[in-house]
Amino acid sequence: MTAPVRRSPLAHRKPASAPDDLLHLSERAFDAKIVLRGTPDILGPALAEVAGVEMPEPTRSTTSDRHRLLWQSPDEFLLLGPKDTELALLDALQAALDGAHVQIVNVSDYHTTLVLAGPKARETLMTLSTLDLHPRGFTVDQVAGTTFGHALGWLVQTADDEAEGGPVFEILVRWSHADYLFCELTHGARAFGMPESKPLSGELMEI
Amino acid sequence: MKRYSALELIRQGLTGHRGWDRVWRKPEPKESYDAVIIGGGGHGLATAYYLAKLHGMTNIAVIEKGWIGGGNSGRNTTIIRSNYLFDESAAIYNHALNLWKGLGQELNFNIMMSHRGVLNLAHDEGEMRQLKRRVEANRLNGVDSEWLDAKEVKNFCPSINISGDIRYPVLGGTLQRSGGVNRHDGVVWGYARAADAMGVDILQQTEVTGILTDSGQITGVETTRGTIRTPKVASVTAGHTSVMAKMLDIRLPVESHPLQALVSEPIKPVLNCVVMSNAVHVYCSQSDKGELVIGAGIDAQLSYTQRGNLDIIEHQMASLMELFPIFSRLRMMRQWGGIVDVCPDASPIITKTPVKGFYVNGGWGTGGWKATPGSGHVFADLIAKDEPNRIAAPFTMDRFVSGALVAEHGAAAVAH
Amino acid sequence: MFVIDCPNCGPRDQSEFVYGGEAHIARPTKSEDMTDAEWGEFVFMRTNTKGLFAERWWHATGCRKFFNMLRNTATDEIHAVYRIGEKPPKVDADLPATPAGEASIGSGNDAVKIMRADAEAGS
Amino acid sequence: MSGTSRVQGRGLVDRSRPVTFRFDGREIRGFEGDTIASALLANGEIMVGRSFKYHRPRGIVGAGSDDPAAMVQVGDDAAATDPNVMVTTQEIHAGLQAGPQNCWPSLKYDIGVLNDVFMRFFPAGFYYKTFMGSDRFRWLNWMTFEPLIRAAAGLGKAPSKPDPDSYESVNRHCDVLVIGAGPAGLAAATNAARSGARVILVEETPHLGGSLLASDGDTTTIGGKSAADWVEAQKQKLSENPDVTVLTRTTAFGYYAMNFVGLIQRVKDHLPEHQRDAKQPRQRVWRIRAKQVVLATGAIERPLVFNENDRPGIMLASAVRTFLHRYGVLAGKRILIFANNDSAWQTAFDIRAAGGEVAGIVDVRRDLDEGLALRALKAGISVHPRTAIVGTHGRHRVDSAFVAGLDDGGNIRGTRSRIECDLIAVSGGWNPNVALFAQSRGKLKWDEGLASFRPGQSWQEERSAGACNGTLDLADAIAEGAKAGMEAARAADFTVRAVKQPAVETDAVQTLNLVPVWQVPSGLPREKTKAFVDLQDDVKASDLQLATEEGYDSVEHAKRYTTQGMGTDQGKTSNVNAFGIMAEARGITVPEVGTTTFRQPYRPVTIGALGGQHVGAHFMPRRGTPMHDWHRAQNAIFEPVGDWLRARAYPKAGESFQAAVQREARAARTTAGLLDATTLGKIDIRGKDARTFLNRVYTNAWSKLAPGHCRYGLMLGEDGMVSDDGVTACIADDHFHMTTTTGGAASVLQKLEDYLQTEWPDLDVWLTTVTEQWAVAAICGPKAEQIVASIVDGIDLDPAAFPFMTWRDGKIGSVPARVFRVSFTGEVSYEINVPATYGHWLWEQLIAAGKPHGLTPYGTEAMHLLRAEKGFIIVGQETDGTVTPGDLRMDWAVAKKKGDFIGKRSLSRSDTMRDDRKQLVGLLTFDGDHVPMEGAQIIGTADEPAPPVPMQGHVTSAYFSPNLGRSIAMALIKRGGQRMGETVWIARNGDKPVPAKIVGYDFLGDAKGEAA
Repeated sequence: MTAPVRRSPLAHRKPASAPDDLLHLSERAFDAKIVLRGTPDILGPALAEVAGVEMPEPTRSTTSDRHRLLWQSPDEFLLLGPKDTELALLDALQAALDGAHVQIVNVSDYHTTLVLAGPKARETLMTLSTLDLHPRGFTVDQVAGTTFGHALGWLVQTADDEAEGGPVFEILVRWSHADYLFCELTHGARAFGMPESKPLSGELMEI
Repeated sequence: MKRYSALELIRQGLTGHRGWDRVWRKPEPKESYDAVIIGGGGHGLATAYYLAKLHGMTNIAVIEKGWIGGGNSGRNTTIIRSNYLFDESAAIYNHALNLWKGLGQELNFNIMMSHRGVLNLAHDEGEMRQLKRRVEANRLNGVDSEWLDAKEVKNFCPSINISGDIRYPVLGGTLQRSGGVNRHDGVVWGYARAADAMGVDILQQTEVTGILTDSGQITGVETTRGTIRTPKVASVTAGHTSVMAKMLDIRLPVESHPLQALVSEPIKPVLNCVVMSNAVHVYCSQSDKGELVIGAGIDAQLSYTQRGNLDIIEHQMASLMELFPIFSRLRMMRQWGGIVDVCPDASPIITKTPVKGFYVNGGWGTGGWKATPGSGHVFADLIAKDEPNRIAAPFTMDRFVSGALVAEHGAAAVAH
Repeated sequence: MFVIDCPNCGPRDQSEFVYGGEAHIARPTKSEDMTDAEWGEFVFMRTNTKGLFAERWWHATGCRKFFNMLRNTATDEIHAVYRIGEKPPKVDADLPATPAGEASIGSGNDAVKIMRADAEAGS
Repeated sequence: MSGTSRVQGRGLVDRSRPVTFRFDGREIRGFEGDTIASALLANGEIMVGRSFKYHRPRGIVGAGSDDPAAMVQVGDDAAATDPNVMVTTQEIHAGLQAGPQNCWPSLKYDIGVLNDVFMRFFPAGFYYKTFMGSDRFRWLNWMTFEPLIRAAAGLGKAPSKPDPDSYESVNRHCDVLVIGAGPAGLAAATNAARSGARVILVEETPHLGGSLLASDGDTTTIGGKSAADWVEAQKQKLSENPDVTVLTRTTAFGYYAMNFVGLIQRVKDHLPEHQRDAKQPRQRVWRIRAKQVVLATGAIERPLVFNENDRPGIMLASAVRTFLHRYGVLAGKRILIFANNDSAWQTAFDIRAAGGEVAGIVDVRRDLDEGLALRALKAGISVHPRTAIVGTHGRHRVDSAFVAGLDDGGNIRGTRSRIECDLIAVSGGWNPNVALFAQSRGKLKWDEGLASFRPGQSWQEERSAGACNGTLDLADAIAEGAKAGMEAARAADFTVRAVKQPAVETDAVQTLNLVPVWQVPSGLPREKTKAFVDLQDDVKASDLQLATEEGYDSVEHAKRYTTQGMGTDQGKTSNVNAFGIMAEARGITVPEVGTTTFRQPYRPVTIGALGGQHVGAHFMPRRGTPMHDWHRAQNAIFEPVGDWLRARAYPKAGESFQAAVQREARAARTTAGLLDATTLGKIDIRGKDARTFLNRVYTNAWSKLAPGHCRYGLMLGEDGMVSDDGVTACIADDHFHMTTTTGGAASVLQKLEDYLQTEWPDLDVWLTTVTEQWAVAAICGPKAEQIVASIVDGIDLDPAAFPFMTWRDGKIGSVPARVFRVSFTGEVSYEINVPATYGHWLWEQLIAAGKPHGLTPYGTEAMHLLRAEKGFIIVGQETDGTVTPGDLRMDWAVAKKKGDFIGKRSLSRSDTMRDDRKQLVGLLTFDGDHVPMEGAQIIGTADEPAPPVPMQGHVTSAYFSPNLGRSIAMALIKRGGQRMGETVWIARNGDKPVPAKIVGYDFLGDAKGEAA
């Protein structure tokens, strides 16, 4: 048996950039991701203790040194942490919430994270997203579960326009939509000089 | 009624076309009728025509709130086929198809019935299985239907893309050669003219505002042009079936949704048949004028606005590009929406009701147009005899009590 | 496309939502005591209202919560959004003016309505 | 000829940049900035095509997107040719090729003109009256004539190869969307933008300025600046504001619900091939969500309807001005004006000022404005009041007009006289361009002064300003635009202070004094009058009158009967005239006639652009599992299953698909088989009421399932029909792991959330989808245990310790794995779940570990075969939405005593209780080599009688079983469960039906003996 190898959904894609730092697109795989179902009053103390994050307001996210906590619904939150910490987080959270009416689910492998950074990030996203992504409409730490063309994902803005290389958006996208979304984003950014990636295709479909 | 013919056209052409009769009269409502049909669409007018022609009921009125043919009759993509799966549906739709065949001549009005063939495409194993099942069921029911593999599909319809590298490749399809398209206005006007000639009053711009009963028996209708006495009221108001039924506090298993369609600019002939695909959500034909007539999907929400959303159209056009990449540079010229009454089993309701003398014909979903003559024919029978005939019987309301649905939406494309 | 004001996520494009059908149809708790007709009423019969209509939506891509909405199905005007379990709020809506449910303005039916010559804008 | 009609010093064309293009096979020269129309006119040409029905010559009538009929085919490339391109909007560029359409053999000599010769026999709707066949000549029906008519109809030709260009759609939100960049629109945009609002300004043409570009810039000042300078200043203001987006060559095509407006931007169509940026789409759809909309779409001049008014050379008066001022082209050498209002007189004055010749002003009105008359006199223009054009002459271009006086009753009096001219500039007044307003579902209002419709009552968050609101006066239009812009900004929650609007000084005619004339009398009988209303579809006034007389008097009936307004221009110039003619024919007023519906799109939109980027490889996501690359590398044959692509079989080199399936299925029972089962839906269920919840959503009982154990469940709809199935594992007392079918994953989760949130909010249960968290490899067969044992740690695989329908947590290397001892084949089977990122690695480990044992990967086809051998159903194959658990003879999966569950009550309705329902059975054909077709119908006789043939059911699944060495099938057959051993026949597309015996459907169990 060979040593375990984790492979991300976009292992076959290289980070892509448009000239002049207009845009960078890359995958950040293997973040620890834990879904927490429960009410904020129950989850709050545990998350503060385990991850050092406060409960976010609706449609916002909060951060600590190592973690980000995304609001997903009034009783659903997604905790992000560094690679390979999911089992430890799971244990710690389960311990902290033992007996409470909560659900704690490891979804680290369900999503991968696409990072879209640069002055053209908004315009690129707007080829796929119906959200109001103008700086007045979408701000740092804001969160939205939405569609990107035919892909589903969670969008969070992690840096604003003033930040170096910013603004930065991260999209959590499910495994099977990741290649589609990566290619759609490069396609949408063609005008800025982004090299276009074509979705994998060509499977034999005929007998 | 002056008969229409090429000779008459020439004769009139020489005298300035001043001798044509009115297609239908513009009568004042009578005080009473033997039956009142609410809804001057194809189904309503066909019902009136067959009531007059086959049952001798000529003292009847068709009441239309706007102009005849202005509802779904004037908004559909006129696809005619009868290749339905279940015996009950095959019977009524094939009955309609047989009536379509000679209808232009019968009505002395060219309805432009074009039996150019209807292709239903299969894009995965589940659909193949389902469509092959349908072909066999059709064949045994005497409905013309055959299975084509992908190459045969291409031979029949050369403009279609059967390449293997599209998202949902065409694996084959069914062909009903006797299926096709016709001219919706022609049908409506043809039935109206023929019914009118037999004495049927067509009351346009007349809205039914109430339905009158006495001890559970229909006695008349209130309209914007006064009260009309009648022992029988038949609602044939596709899109508004529930609204009519509500006047008598009757609830129906019907929901009304927007269904959109569009046409392209006219171009020279490029598509020779009707192509339908469920998996890719496209149906398309080319009109005699040269426009591509394209049906879009149903909007999910209930709505009576005859308006749908643009994203439905956008997805439809992307889908069309899968099957017909050569249509990409053509342009959408006009889009519109209708209201379809959808029943849980995607089959119609042709029924008596708890109110004696009140009959309902509706719930045809997206399948109404192709059934027009058959629907009118059996509904007339029901109204005249107060009993559904063999073809109509499976479509009464009883099935929503017993559970004997005619589930025509077909198998869900689910597999392990 | 509608913009639907999700009670949890705020206004979002309709493409994020799944339509959930007529609201306030409670599932019978004693179905075994019901007649076939009564059960059929629950499973199949709908009011299919033209006019102010209470319906359910599911914010499929967002908070995954069902909620209720009051919409005028004759005009598609959205009047209120409220949570599951709540009663529909009273709204002051331009309800269908005729039995057939034609709104005086905004309906898609025979969309181009002409104002009477003596009418003034805003009236 | 080039340049002969150019007027020095006028127009926006760049005279330093000549452009040569081809029209109808000839080289034509123009300048950058010209449209095909302006370049042709500059070269003295005006005829560009043939009409739809009568193939009559058609020329340039308008100067913009309102032109009714001047369309050409652009490009001769089989892939990139464009039919029905308007010459008035297509800018010229080097390499452009355009040609006439709908004519053969050539534009000038067209055989289709025969229709014209026999016009009198082809009135409106003639085709409804013939081609029906007769009793004697049935073949003389529509099917005989249709091909001829289809070939004659249509305008341009579709490409014959796929489109090489790309398209995209983008989304934008804004506070104020201003549509139209004429004077009102510019004022609206600049004034809205002052507030800080996000503004998008949309202009259909390449330049901002609108009607100001179609007027003499020297005679009008705005705020002390020349009109051109004022436009430039506004443009500057807008470009300096980062919150303003200005889109030119962009048409707002559709106004939808809730201020959603679709725009179509023509990005590259105006550029020569070598200047087209490959990174840009050809066209782009902008999907705009605007808080507020300002409509400043201007007005469209309407022509006059008079005898022989369709000859090339009869043009809108405003178009003549536009060609003159915008393109520096005098459209004719000797121009006659024909009008019923003041505005057309400006055309005469402008022609004179440009040094052109005016053949006279023919005006139907009796009382003319004295000031205007004086100006005409000074300019040396002869004026013919109370006069009408009653006919025209000229073969491919008008060469003279016949005029006659009118009496007080509006009838022709006296004799006709002839006026020579090569262009007639007509004006019947102005129609506010209310298309978008009407699309927004606003209510129109009849304006007596304009004799046209204008916005009455708004429905959406929108306001109209300028000419589209009926405000033709320039100063008023600018003030109205400014006000609309500020109001819109305020309505979008911005503050903006009113400022003084610029003063306007102009010599231009600002009055209208319109006397409506819907059809100019010709003094001829109706049938001899060729007065066209809709030039594209050849609708004459007499057609509308005939329609009315025949009873097609509703405006929609008349439209459909005559095809009035149903062309590509949707009747932009012609509809109001048509309504007027109908009103006269019916003896009622125009508002009583009403209008037809203004439908989206305002102007035709490229189908490819509507599809946007979501076409071809981008059409829909191709969902693959973590093992997908491995399957691809093995040259697997795939099949679409919902959004997923699943490996269907893995044929080896030279092996047929069928042989591969047989090999795979055999291996799964003789050695070991490996299936990628990742796509199954998975839901994590947790909460103290989880068991209650499962009891209510599944048909069977869940109260006693112990942790570590699994159970199969059926899910129904409330109608009692099977809707999904799957295995659910008890992880802990309050914790379950549910699996669903691949296709049902999303709908099951939605349904469960629905019941939980809306029916049973009292239950303490949480649901989270984990479908893609886990990669699943299902290994089965006699060697499965050995193979799994070689790689899994921490699980005792002994069947006693790890029995069927249980699960265990273990490890593979250091990777946590959850192994389910469930089976979809009947063999000993392990479904190994690992976190998805390890899926590919796990698969490789299994392949390597299994190699010595003959482990064979199998696809979905063998999976289907294997489960059929064991008699397991597939929802969607054995079921079709009409099948109950009883029909499947799976009553064992229905707990009758546990209380209510979804669909339970429906199982006891009269129809679901019938004893003659179709039931699932096994079928063994007498000939074991014959595999029935899936979907084949079951009949009761050895020979197929004539239709209708009573059908007893159908074959749901059929395979050749390598393990039984014969064919097996499952079928739904009437009363099947009570008919074991009976013979039925399977119909075969008219071939002799095949006999088969009804047996149980577990071919490895109860039916094994039968199959042997």
